[in-house]
Amino acid sequence: MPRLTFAEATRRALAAEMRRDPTVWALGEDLGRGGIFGQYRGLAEEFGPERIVSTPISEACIMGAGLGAALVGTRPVIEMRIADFTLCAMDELVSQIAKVRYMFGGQGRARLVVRMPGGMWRNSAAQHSQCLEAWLVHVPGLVVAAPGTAQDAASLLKAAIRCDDPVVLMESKNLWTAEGEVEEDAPPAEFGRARIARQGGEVTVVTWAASVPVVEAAAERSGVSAEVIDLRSLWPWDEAAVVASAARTRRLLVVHEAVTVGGFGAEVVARVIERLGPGGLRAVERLGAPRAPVPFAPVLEDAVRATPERVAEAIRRVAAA
Amino acid sequence: MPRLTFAEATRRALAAEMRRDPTVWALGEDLGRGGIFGQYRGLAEEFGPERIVSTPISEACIMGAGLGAALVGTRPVIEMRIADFTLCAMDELVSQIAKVRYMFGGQGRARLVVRMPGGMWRNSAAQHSQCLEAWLVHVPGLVVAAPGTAQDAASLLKAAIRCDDPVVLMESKNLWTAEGEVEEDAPPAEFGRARIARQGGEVTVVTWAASVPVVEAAAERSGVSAEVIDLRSLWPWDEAAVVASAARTRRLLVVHEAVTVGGFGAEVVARVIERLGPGGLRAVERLGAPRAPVPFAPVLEDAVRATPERVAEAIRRVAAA
Amino acid sequence: MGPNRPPGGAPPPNETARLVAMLRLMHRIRAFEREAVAAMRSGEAPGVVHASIGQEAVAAGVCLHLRRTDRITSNHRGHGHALAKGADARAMMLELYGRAGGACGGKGGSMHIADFSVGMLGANGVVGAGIPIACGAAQGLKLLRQDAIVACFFGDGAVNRGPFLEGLNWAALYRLPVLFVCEDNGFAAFTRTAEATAGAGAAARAEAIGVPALSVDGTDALAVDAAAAELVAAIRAGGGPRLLHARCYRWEGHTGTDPAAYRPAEEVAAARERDPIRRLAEALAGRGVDAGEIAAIAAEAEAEMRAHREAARAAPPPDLAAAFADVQDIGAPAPCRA
Amino acid sequence: MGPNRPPGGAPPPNETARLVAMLRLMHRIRAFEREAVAAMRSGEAPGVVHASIGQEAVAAGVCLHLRRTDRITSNHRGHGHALAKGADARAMMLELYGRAGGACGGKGGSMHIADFSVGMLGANGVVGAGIPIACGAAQGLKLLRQDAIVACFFGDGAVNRGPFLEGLNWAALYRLPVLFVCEDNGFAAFTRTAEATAGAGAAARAEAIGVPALSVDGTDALAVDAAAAELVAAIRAGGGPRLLHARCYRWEGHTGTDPAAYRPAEEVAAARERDPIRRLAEALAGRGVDAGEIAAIAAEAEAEMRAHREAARAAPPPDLAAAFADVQDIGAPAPCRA
Ligand SMILES: Cc1ncc(C[n+]2csc(CCOP(=O)(O)OP(=O)(O)O)c2C)c(N)n1
Ligand SMILES: Cc1ncc(C[n+]2csc(CCOP(=O)(O)OP(=O)(O)O)c2C)c(N)n1
Ligand SMILES: [Mg+2]
Ligand SMILES: [Mg+2]
Repeated sequence: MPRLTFAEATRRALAAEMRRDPTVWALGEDLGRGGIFGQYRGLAEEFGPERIVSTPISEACIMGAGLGAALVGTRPVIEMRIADFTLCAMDELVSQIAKVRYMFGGQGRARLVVRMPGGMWRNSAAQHSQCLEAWLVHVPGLVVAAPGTAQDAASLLKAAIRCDDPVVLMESKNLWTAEGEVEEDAPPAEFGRARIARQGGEVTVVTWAASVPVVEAAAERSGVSAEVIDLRSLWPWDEAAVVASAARTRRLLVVHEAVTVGGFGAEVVARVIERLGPGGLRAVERLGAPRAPVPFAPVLEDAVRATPERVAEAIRRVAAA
Repeated sequence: MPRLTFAEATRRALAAEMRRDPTVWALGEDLGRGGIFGQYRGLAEEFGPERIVSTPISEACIMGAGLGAALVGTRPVIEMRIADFTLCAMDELVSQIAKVRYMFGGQGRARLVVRMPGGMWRNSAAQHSQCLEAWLVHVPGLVVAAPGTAQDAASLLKAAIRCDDPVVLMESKNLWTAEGEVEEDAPPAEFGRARIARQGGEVTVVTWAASVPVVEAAAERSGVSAEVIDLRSLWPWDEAAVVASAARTRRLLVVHEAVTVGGFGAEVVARVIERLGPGGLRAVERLGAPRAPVPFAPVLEDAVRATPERVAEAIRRVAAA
Repeated sequence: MGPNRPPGGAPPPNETARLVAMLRLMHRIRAFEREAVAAMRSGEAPGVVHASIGQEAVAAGVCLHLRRTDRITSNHRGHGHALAKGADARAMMLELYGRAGGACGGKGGSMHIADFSVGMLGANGVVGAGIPIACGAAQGLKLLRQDAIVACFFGDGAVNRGPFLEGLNWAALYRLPVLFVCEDNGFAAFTRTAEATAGAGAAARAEAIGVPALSVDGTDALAVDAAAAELVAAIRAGGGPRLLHARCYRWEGHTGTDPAAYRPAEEVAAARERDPIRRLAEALAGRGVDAGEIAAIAAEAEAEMRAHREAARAAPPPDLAAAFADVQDIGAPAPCRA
Repeated sequence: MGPNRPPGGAPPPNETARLVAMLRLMHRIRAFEREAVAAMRSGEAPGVVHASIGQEAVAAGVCLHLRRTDRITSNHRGHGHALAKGADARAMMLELYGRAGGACGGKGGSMHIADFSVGMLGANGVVGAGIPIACGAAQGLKLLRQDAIVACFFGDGAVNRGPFLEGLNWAALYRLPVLFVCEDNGFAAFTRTAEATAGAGAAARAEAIGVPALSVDGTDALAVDAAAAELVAAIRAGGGPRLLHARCYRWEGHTGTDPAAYRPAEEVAAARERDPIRRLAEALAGRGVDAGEIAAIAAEAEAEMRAHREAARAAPPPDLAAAFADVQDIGAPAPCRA
């Protein structure tokens, strides 16, 4: 299996899907130049400017046009460039795309993918570093996935493109250049199925997206037998896998890059407690960002993120509780 | 004390604040005609069109202009008409208003109020019924309040106007015409202080906004000694009051109108568990909407909302667990 | 006068038949909305209803130039657009009543009427939201090599929202087959167009963004018909998007319960004087159409819509399971407890 | 030629002094950005830097007509705007380095430079976001009866985003004292203006929305100066908003690390030939300013910015507590564990 970066793995997956299905196309700013992370490199040359559409800086229209194109039978891949810019297209995503099938009584479907490169990335500061997956999980109608490995970046993209529901892919900016082994012919991923990234018996650590490698490294160094679960998709999410592991370890830690308050970690904790009963666990903790914007300076950015040290410490704390 | 509707209570509160402070003004669509719920009635006549500004249908500019006006020293009250339309102004709220003070190192402050009439309202269907408070609690920089009584509607609005942080008021459309006793000279409310709406010893029920009267009625009919806590503000929220009550009853139910998955109820549950330890509780449940858009037909709308019957049943279920 | 009709002189017979069809459509729209408003006011139908009474010539004049395979997007005031595109009036009335068999199964209501089977891609509760959707639909059709166009209806209020700029620029850039129709009825809710819209208005804005535009008296059915013919022909010829700015007036309040006290009675009376239906009927009479035929058209439309309303009254509510259906396939919600 | 300067003939002496100040400012902007780009490329400064080298005449030509009490909003390419409005260059450089004493305490970085003490209300990482903010600032100043105006800088890319329409319409409706400045440097990131913008461009759009506009060669300092003078005077006279469309070219890539391979070398060379600084210097020489003085201005600017960079290199990082400060007063975050 070749080792590929996340960018290259998704580039190939998209190309393969576009070859397979002529109704698949992509739209977003600067896609003709390969996209800003190289995840569209060479695609305009292969598929032409009608299927790799470079758009003006018009996020609302990028999102809304994607919906319109889906309603007439194409499968658009909507590129938001940076997840934060989705804030300029929220009505289109939440009140249009997510609701169209339901409010029209099943007449139309938004078969489309929204790619949102999110999270911290080399001191990009407050307006280019947000993690808003918790918002989208809260929105009925959306499927939400968040790959943490290069293989999943490709397999979840394939699954998203073939899915008959609108799928939001939370791609992590910090992972674009990370490498992993990728089986290119792997079948599309199955939404709602987690990956046990590391087996262990003392603590269950649930995580996703850019936090996956951070947690894996932290688990390694923690000295604790931690089971690391990479959720891969957040809606639906693999409740069964998490509940089974937590029932065994009786200790649950959720780690994510997003702000802890109101983050998806709260849902995981609440749900596991509802399923196991409060007596089913001995210790619970969430480790995310403080309720502060992301600052620019490297030392400040480090102060607000879940570094491997902080994660390792939290694993030990939960294991000891 | 006079009995006033929520609309009239907030109308008087806003008028009083505008008399008190000439830098307070309001902007939004159709405000000159009193706003669509009458909550601005007569104010244009008293304060003129420069302080009660009727705007075009330009939500992004309403929100962004509110910020600009705050940065030069006024205190705008930004009216979103219907909370769902905030989706058209999310960048302005989340990436601008919430972050401006932080990312400019404290140089500027967004002293402003965003009024978002939200939730279900007489079969308004999917695009006019959303409850998105969980999103805003997740956003650093914002204070979030959600009045459940006419008195709080007035006192929280006053507090919001005088606050030096940006405050989002989740006003419930369903409550505009509800009445309550209102002491007009009451001091501004204190953010982060809950109200014990009903005392009880068997179950702690946490709720806010339009669910407050629903839960009060349900507690009455449940036959259970339920303690009802009206949070009043969601960020900050009165963790101490909730934890104290739950430590006593050892049973926690959170009821809200928003979708359960990813709702603010998850945060309440997660936090109480973190504070008390899983062993501190015997039973936990969240009651919100299913993860579905809000449908139009009355019978369908009723099928997805937390009716007093459903709440009463949940109270009994948690009490019995 | 559009390219399809010689300027002046007696129209060809099939032309008259076409205009009679237009009159019938306008009557049907008005009769539908009269019933809808009455249903809402009486409390029979839940939610709000936005009537386009007085504006019927715009929907009819545009949609009669569309084919079944063409698409439209609409706004909150969309009954007329839907009917003009061929949507099932009975299913629409059932929808307004929130009943089983409604156009959207009772889940949409007046503001979310759609009938995909005739290319009606949906009304919309968010001002301006249909504009990007129309652009994307046109782009998708082009990609699929389908020879169809998209008409996009919105009000004067929408021209002050961002999506108007983004969508028109988009359509012009990609030369998409979109007819933007700005129905300028003088008000956005309680605010006059002129109080909210700086500059020379929708058509001037469109031209500046590279979308050629025409302005017409939207209460003059023949004028709308002619302008629509011209613009649709240009679009079908591959000329890219066009905008039609149709000045009109809404006779009713913003919603069925708005008394519209913000406008002088004389203004409303004057607008009613320019009734697009009466004027089209007069024009047809002038062209020799029989007065009895004209009267029958009105009566039939009224009878049809009365019958739909009866049917709606009698229809059962939707099955409760519908509340949890059609959200999504993957990760669909579990129904609520009892 | 603007209203303040007679067309042709020797300029008044104070006028020459003013233009010398403009030249100095342009040199300072360029020198600052040369250091900034070098700092970023060498890895000394974190994050990204967007340089406006080649566009200095726009920032300088506009801001020299502003008073300290006037305000500006800016975009991601905002160093020049900030310096021209009088922001502290050293604090800015420290900010780019993410050091204590930076303009925003190290929390903003290049894309979020602000200096409220001189009316610089902030750069912005979101294209077009400064437009509504500028409108509101002007509205607030008007409400406070403060006699000040707001200049709002944005790029050609911003004219395709909704806030451009919403903001210009807003400013025109309320006759707000805003000067919109569209710095059209030929590209939005890797996309040419013409590939993304349909119709006749920013000025035509503004006019259609009711905002009078002027287009100028933005690499001609004297032309920018004259146009800005005229527009600012009209705004101060209560005439409502204006737009200045300044055509220019960015010499560097979109960011400091973009090789900008998407444009032919000859095109870049031709743009460099039209260097606004060299041309202003030549004009001043023609007006009798001493060549030595002109050379000294450049040298001083370079020395100043080198010194700031030295200072930034030497400055300590911000205190970690800053990461948790200035979020909000009510419900402020607790610092992270270790
Ligand atoms: C984004 C958004 N803002 C506000 C509203 C509330 N609203 C519904 S209809 C309407 C007026 C629309 O006016 P116009 O576009 O002229 O259409 P008309 O009602 O006149 O047909 C308003 C403000 C909305 N639905 N969506
Ligand atoms: C809403 C939004 N979309 C996309 C971006 C990414 N982006 C940053 S700068 C830029 C190009 C802006 O072009 P222009 O406005 O012409 O300014 P210039 O960079 O040429 O000075 C883009 C697309 C952004 N910051 N904000
Ligand atoms: Mg209108
Ligand atoms: Mg540019």
